Amino acid sequence: MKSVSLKNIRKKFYTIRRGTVEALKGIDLEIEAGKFFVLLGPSGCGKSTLLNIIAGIERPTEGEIHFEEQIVVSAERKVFLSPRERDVAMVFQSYALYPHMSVRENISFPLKIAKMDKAEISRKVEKAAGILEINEILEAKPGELSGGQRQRVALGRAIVREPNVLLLDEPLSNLDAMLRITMRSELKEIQRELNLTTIYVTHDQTEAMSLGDQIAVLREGEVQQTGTPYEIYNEPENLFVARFIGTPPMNILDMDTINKSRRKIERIEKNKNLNLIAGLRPEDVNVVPEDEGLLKGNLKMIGPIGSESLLYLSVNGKEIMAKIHERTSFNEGDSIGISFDENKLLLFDKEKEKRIEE
Amino acid sequence: MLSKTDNRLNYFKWLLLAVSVFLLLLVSPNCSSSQKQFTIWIGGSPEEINFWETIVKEFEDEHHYHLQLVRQPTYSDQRRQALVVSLEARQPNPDIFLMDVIWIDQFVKSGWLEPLDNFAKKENFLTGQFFRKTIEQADSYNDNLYALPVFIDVALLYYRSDLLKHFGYQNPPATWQQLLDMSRRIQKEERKTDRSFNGFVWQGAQYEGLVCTFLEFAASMGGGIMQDDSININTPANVRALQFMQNLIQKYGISPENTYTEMKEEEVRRTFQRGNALFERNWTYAWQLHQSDNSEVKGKTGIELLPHAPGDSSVSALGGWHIGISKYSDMKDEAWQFVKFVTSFKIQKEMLMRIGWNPGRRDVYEDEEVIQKMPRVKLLKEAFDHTIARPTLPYYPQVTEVIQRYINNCLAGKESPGKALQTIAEELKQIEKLYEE
Amino acid sequence: MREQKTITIFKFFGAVFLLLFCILPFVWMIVISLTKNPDFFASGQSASFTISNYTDLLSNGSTHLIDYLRNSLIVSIVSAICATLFASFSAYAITRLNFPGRILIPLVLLAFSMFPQISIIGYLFKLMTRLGWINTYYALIFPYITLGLPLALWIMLSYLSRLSSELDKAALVDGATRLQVLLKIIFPIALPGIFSTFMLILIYSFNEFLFALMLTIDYKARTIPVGIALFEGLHGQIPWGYIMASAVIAVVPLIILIAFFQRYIIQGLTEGAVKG
Amino acid sequence: MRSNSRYNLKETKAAYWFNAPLIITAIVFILIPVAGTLVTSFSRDVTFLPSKFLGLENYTRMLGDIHFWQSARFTLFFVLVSICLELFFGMIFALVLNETLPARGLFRVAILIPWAIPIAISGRIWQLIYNYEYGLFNFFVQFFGISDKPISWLGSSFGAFVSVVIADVWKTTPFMAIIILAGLSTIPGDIYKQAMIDGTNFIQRFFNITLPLLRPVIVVALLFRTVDAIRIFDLVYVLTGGGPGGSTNSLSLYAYNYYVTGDFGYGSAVSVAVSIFAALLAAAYIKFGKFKEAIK
Repeated sequence: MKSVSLKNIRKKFYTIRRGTVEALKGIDLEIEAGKFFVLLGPSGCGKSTLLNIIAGIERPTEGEIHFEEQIVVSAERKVFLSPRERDVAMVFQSYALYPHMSVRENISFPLKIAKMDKAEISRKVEKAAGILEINEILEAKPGELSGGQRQRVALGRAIVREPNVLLLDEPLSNLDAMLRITMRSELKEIQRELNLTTIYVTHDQTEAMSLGDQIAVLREGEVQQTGTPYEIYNEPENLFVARFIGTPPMNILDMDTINKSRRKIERIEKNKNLNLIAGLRPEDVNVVPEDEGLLKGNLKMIGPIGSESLLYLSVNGKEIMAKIHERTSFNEGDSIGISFDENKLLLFDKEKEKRIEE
Repeated sequence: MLSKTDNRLNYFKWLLLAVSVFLLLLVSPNCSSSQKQFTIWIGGSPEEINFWETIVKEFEDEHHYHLQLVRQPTYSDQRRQALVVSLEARQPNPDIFLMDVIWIDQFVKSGWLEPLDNFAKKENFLTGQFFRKTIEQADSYNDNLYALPVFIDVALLYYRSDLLKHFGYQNPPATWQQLLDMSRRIQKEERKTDRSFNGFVWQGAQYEGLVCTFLEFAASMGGGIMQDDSININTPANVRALQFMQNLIQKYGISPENTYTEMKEEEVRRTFQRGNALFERNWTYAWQLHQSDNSEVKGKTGIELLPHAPGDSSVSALGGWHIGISKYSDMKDEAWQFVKFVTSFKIQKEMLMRIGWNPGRRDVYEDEEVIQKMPRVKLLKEAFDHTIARPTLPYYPQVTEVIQRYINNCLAGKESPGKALQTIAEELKQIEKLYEE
Repeated sequence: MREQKTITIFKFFGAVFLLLFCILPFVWMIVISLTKNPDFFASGQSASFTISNYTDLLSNGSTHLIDYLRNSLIVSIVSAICATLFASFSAYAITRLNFPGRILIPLVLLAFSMFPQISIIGYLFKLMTRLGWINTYYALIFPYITLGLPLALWIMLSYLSRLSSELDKAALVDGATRLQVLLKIIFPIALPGIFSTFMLILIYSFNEFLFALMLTIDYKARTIPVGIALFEGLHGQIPWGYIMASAVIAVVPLIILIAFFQRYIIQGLTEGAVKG
Repeated sequence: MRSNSRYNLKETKAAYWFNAPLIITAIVFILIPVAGTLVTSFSRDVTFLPSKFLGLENYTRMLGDIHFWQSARFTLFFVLVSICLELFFGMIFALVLNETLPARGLFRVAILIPWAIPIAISGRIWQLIYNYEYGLFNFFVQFFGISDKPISWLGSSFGAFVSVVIADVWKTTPFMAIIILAGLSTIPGDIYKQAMIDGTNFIQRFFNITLPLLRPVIVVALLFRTVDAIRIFDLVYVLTGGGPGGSTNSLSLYAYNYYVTGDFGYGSAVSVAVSIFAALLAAAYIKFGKFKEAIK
């Protein structure tokens, strides 16, 4: 299992309409061996392109990639290893199973190409099938399988080769919600069991939080932040990450809506002379009777989502969301008060949108 | 692409167009076929067609009918197929058409030709003027007259008089052996300067012309195809003749390789006319063209009867075109006027003088002016006494197809003359059995 | 790296070979049609390019080239229109209505299309003679329609089966008759399909030779392929200049059609074959 | 007819109104002529003789006629050779067209030209190209010094066969290329990427992925081409007229020759043989090519 390091990866596309588009603007990432690394970002942020570059299907315009110390691709030094030489495996969103081959032939195909002897191949295929519990459907054709089964076969074909790096491009997005959750845990389990260096691309932040040992948030070809799920959630580096992570998204409050509790803000504003903007997670908002709250507002709508419920509040024209566990004693239309613990407040510089520490 | 409304608008335009075109068509064929058309089909080399255009113009001035000339392909096989299709379909056009001598029998027996007797009797038209043998052999059946010879044709030996003189020969070869010796010697010399020079060019491609050349070689060596109106082709004389033809190409090489692939009348004439040949076997029409200005052999060409084997006499296949009136013609009287016009003395003489076609009428050959202006007429008259007709059978197309195929195969060196003639004999016997009543 | 190079080399040589393979005879035809002596290769004379071949052909009425071209265009356009209409009507019925023999019709038609023309022309010639249609446009239009029907039906079937049937259910609910539904809703949407079917049948009818050879006699109905196959030049030594010039005249309308509508044609071909 | 319960009368009536034009023309102009030809083939139908019922005599004559077998042999060889070549070149052209090329429109028009030009006309062009004295091929032959003497292309029976095949391949390779191109476009791009990941090179990708997935399209295209190639007539009529010694006489041309020399009976018999020949080859195809699976 090899670590992967990306140095200043840039990728320029020439499109007729928009001229040269820079899909990746200098990516630097370190992925430790055996770790489950997630590339998270909205669609069109270049995460799939980056994955293809790591896999060797596409070439970077600039920059280098190393597996451990071996240079895998370097635009400057004209080095380019084919996917076969990099010994990477990949699972596509569309699973990309060979429709004319049975499941067994699909899984054993890469081994056959690598000219492994027959006994070795069938042994490995049986082992992979065992891990993914797809022994009974080995002789079936992809056309006859369900979504989940096809996904497992694609995974089987990837892990059977014990590759240096396992690459997954939104493999679960075609499954229905229930199946997605079970597959998530299975995927995590298999990754840990085989200690595979895995790079997983997704736009679903809950998936990223639950699967990733490390997460890198991307936006328009730039890394916004890399860190553990905890760091990403609790210490977002900028407004984009803060808003992108967490459902429902963090409330953003400008200074006049929260003038009451200015002590902390005053201190920071004074010694850094920046104008600030504040972010508050819906679960940190407590709804209290009108007169006790720091802010006044009214409760517009209540949306129960299972064990919790979402409260849509409006505070002098601005909409704020709160997430509470137990049922609320207020009902729609009441005027309420809002109070929150001051150090749960996250402060950001308005222009550069960077988070500010004490 | 198209917005909703013009899409629909565009669509109705389409529908309207389709309906109108369809209606237009319903009308057009009817109106054009209502007024009768007076048409004649003419084929042959482009020069021939141009000459026919002048004759038709003359006829129109004299009789002020509007006669439309329709151009047919050069080669007779395709002309024949077009005629069979139109007559089988009982088409009113063509009203008049030219027929090769070998078609007449099938056309008569298929009931496609209008008997000319009642026209002839009505205007006591004398057939005495024409060569009696041709009228009897080709144009009449159960003593009814169905066609008249417009021009008859024989094959002659064209030779390069300058080259023969240059190499010390006083007169052209009388026997095939002499022709062979002269050709081999002169061809070797000439090839030093002109690589594509050939000794003797003649029609060997797989088409009707090949049957004529084979008949000439065979008859001039004592052979032939018909023996008292049944086919007898596998004779020793014929084998000798075919062997000689094959040797000209494969053994002695004095005839080019494309003799059996591309050599038809026009290709043979052009090769000789370009100065690439010593001897040429071709019909009489070639003489006129060899004398034209852009011909390399102008003034250097002589003509003579075809050579023959010692002890036998020179023979030429009887060619030529006969004119007949279609049974389904809608303008038979006008058609008869044109037939009379074309076979009149004046036109036949003009035809001979202008493009060198030999009339079917004997009196033109005895005309003073003709003899004085064209001394070769004497030779032609003599040639017409040495002609041999191809078999007159209604199923001649099947017969000729077999003969052409195997003779050509043999010329290409794929079969021995003996075996080729034996296969032809067997197949012709089968065909005879099929089509005899 | 090595593999990428081999692919680009294959792509380059393949493209050049493709162009040469398709264009060379076509260009050679145009070259010969413009030269006074077509044997300039062998006889070494200068090619002396001139357009006299064309002027002679067009001025000399007895070649009837323009009549042949007119006949070809009329016959193929009309039979293309009719074949497309007939096929669209029955494709609509097959994809939208439920009736006995619904699957039978396309399959039987496919089987009919397997019959070689020669087995049809024999008796068809006698039939046309009895009808008195020989040497008229009918003799060609109706056979060309039937020749085109199988392909037309297959293309229209694949087009119409892709249009969801809710469309015309809604229209029926609004009170339209089936014919109105067909003309007002289905046809406008399936117009690209209709157009590519029309183009294909037009080209196939323009190419047909055997029926034209046997069912037409002279310039009144004969089509251009037969005209050129039997054409032996005007005058002069070697007829190839004229024959190639007449070929160019015949081919020009086709080239224009392809240049403008190649997208439809290719679409039609793929629909027809991939679905077929 | 099954019980009317499944089909309501109104809809069936409407359906047959819509289908009427197609059915009528198909019956009148295909079924009746084919049936007529079949009936004529059992009688002596000659222009210069009264017609007479012959029963199977035409067919026994045909089976004994060596020219018939020569035409059949030529037609079969022609079909097999030209189809293999068309498939080979069609595949190459399809792969080339599939790669994104500059001026894509130009290539698509170029490839349509041979298919659109009527074969009777392109036959004349090829006739000139094969001409013994001043043809293009003989010019190349002498120019590149392949042989000092011009090759008589249309003269020898083998030369004529090769000439006909080349002309036909030139005409129909575009059709095959377009069909295969359509087949290629149905293969999703991800599968090729996956194959790259699995370590295949260009050739392995072609044989393991492209070819197997193209099989159904190729089977259908070959079936259509086979049926089309069997009825070859115009190319042979124009280019070689049956060739030296009838060596390139196709079955259709052989039957046509009897039609136009006035023997409709025998001509019809040969035409019936051509149809049976086509049906047999098509049936063999369907069984061999696992056609049903291809249709699914």
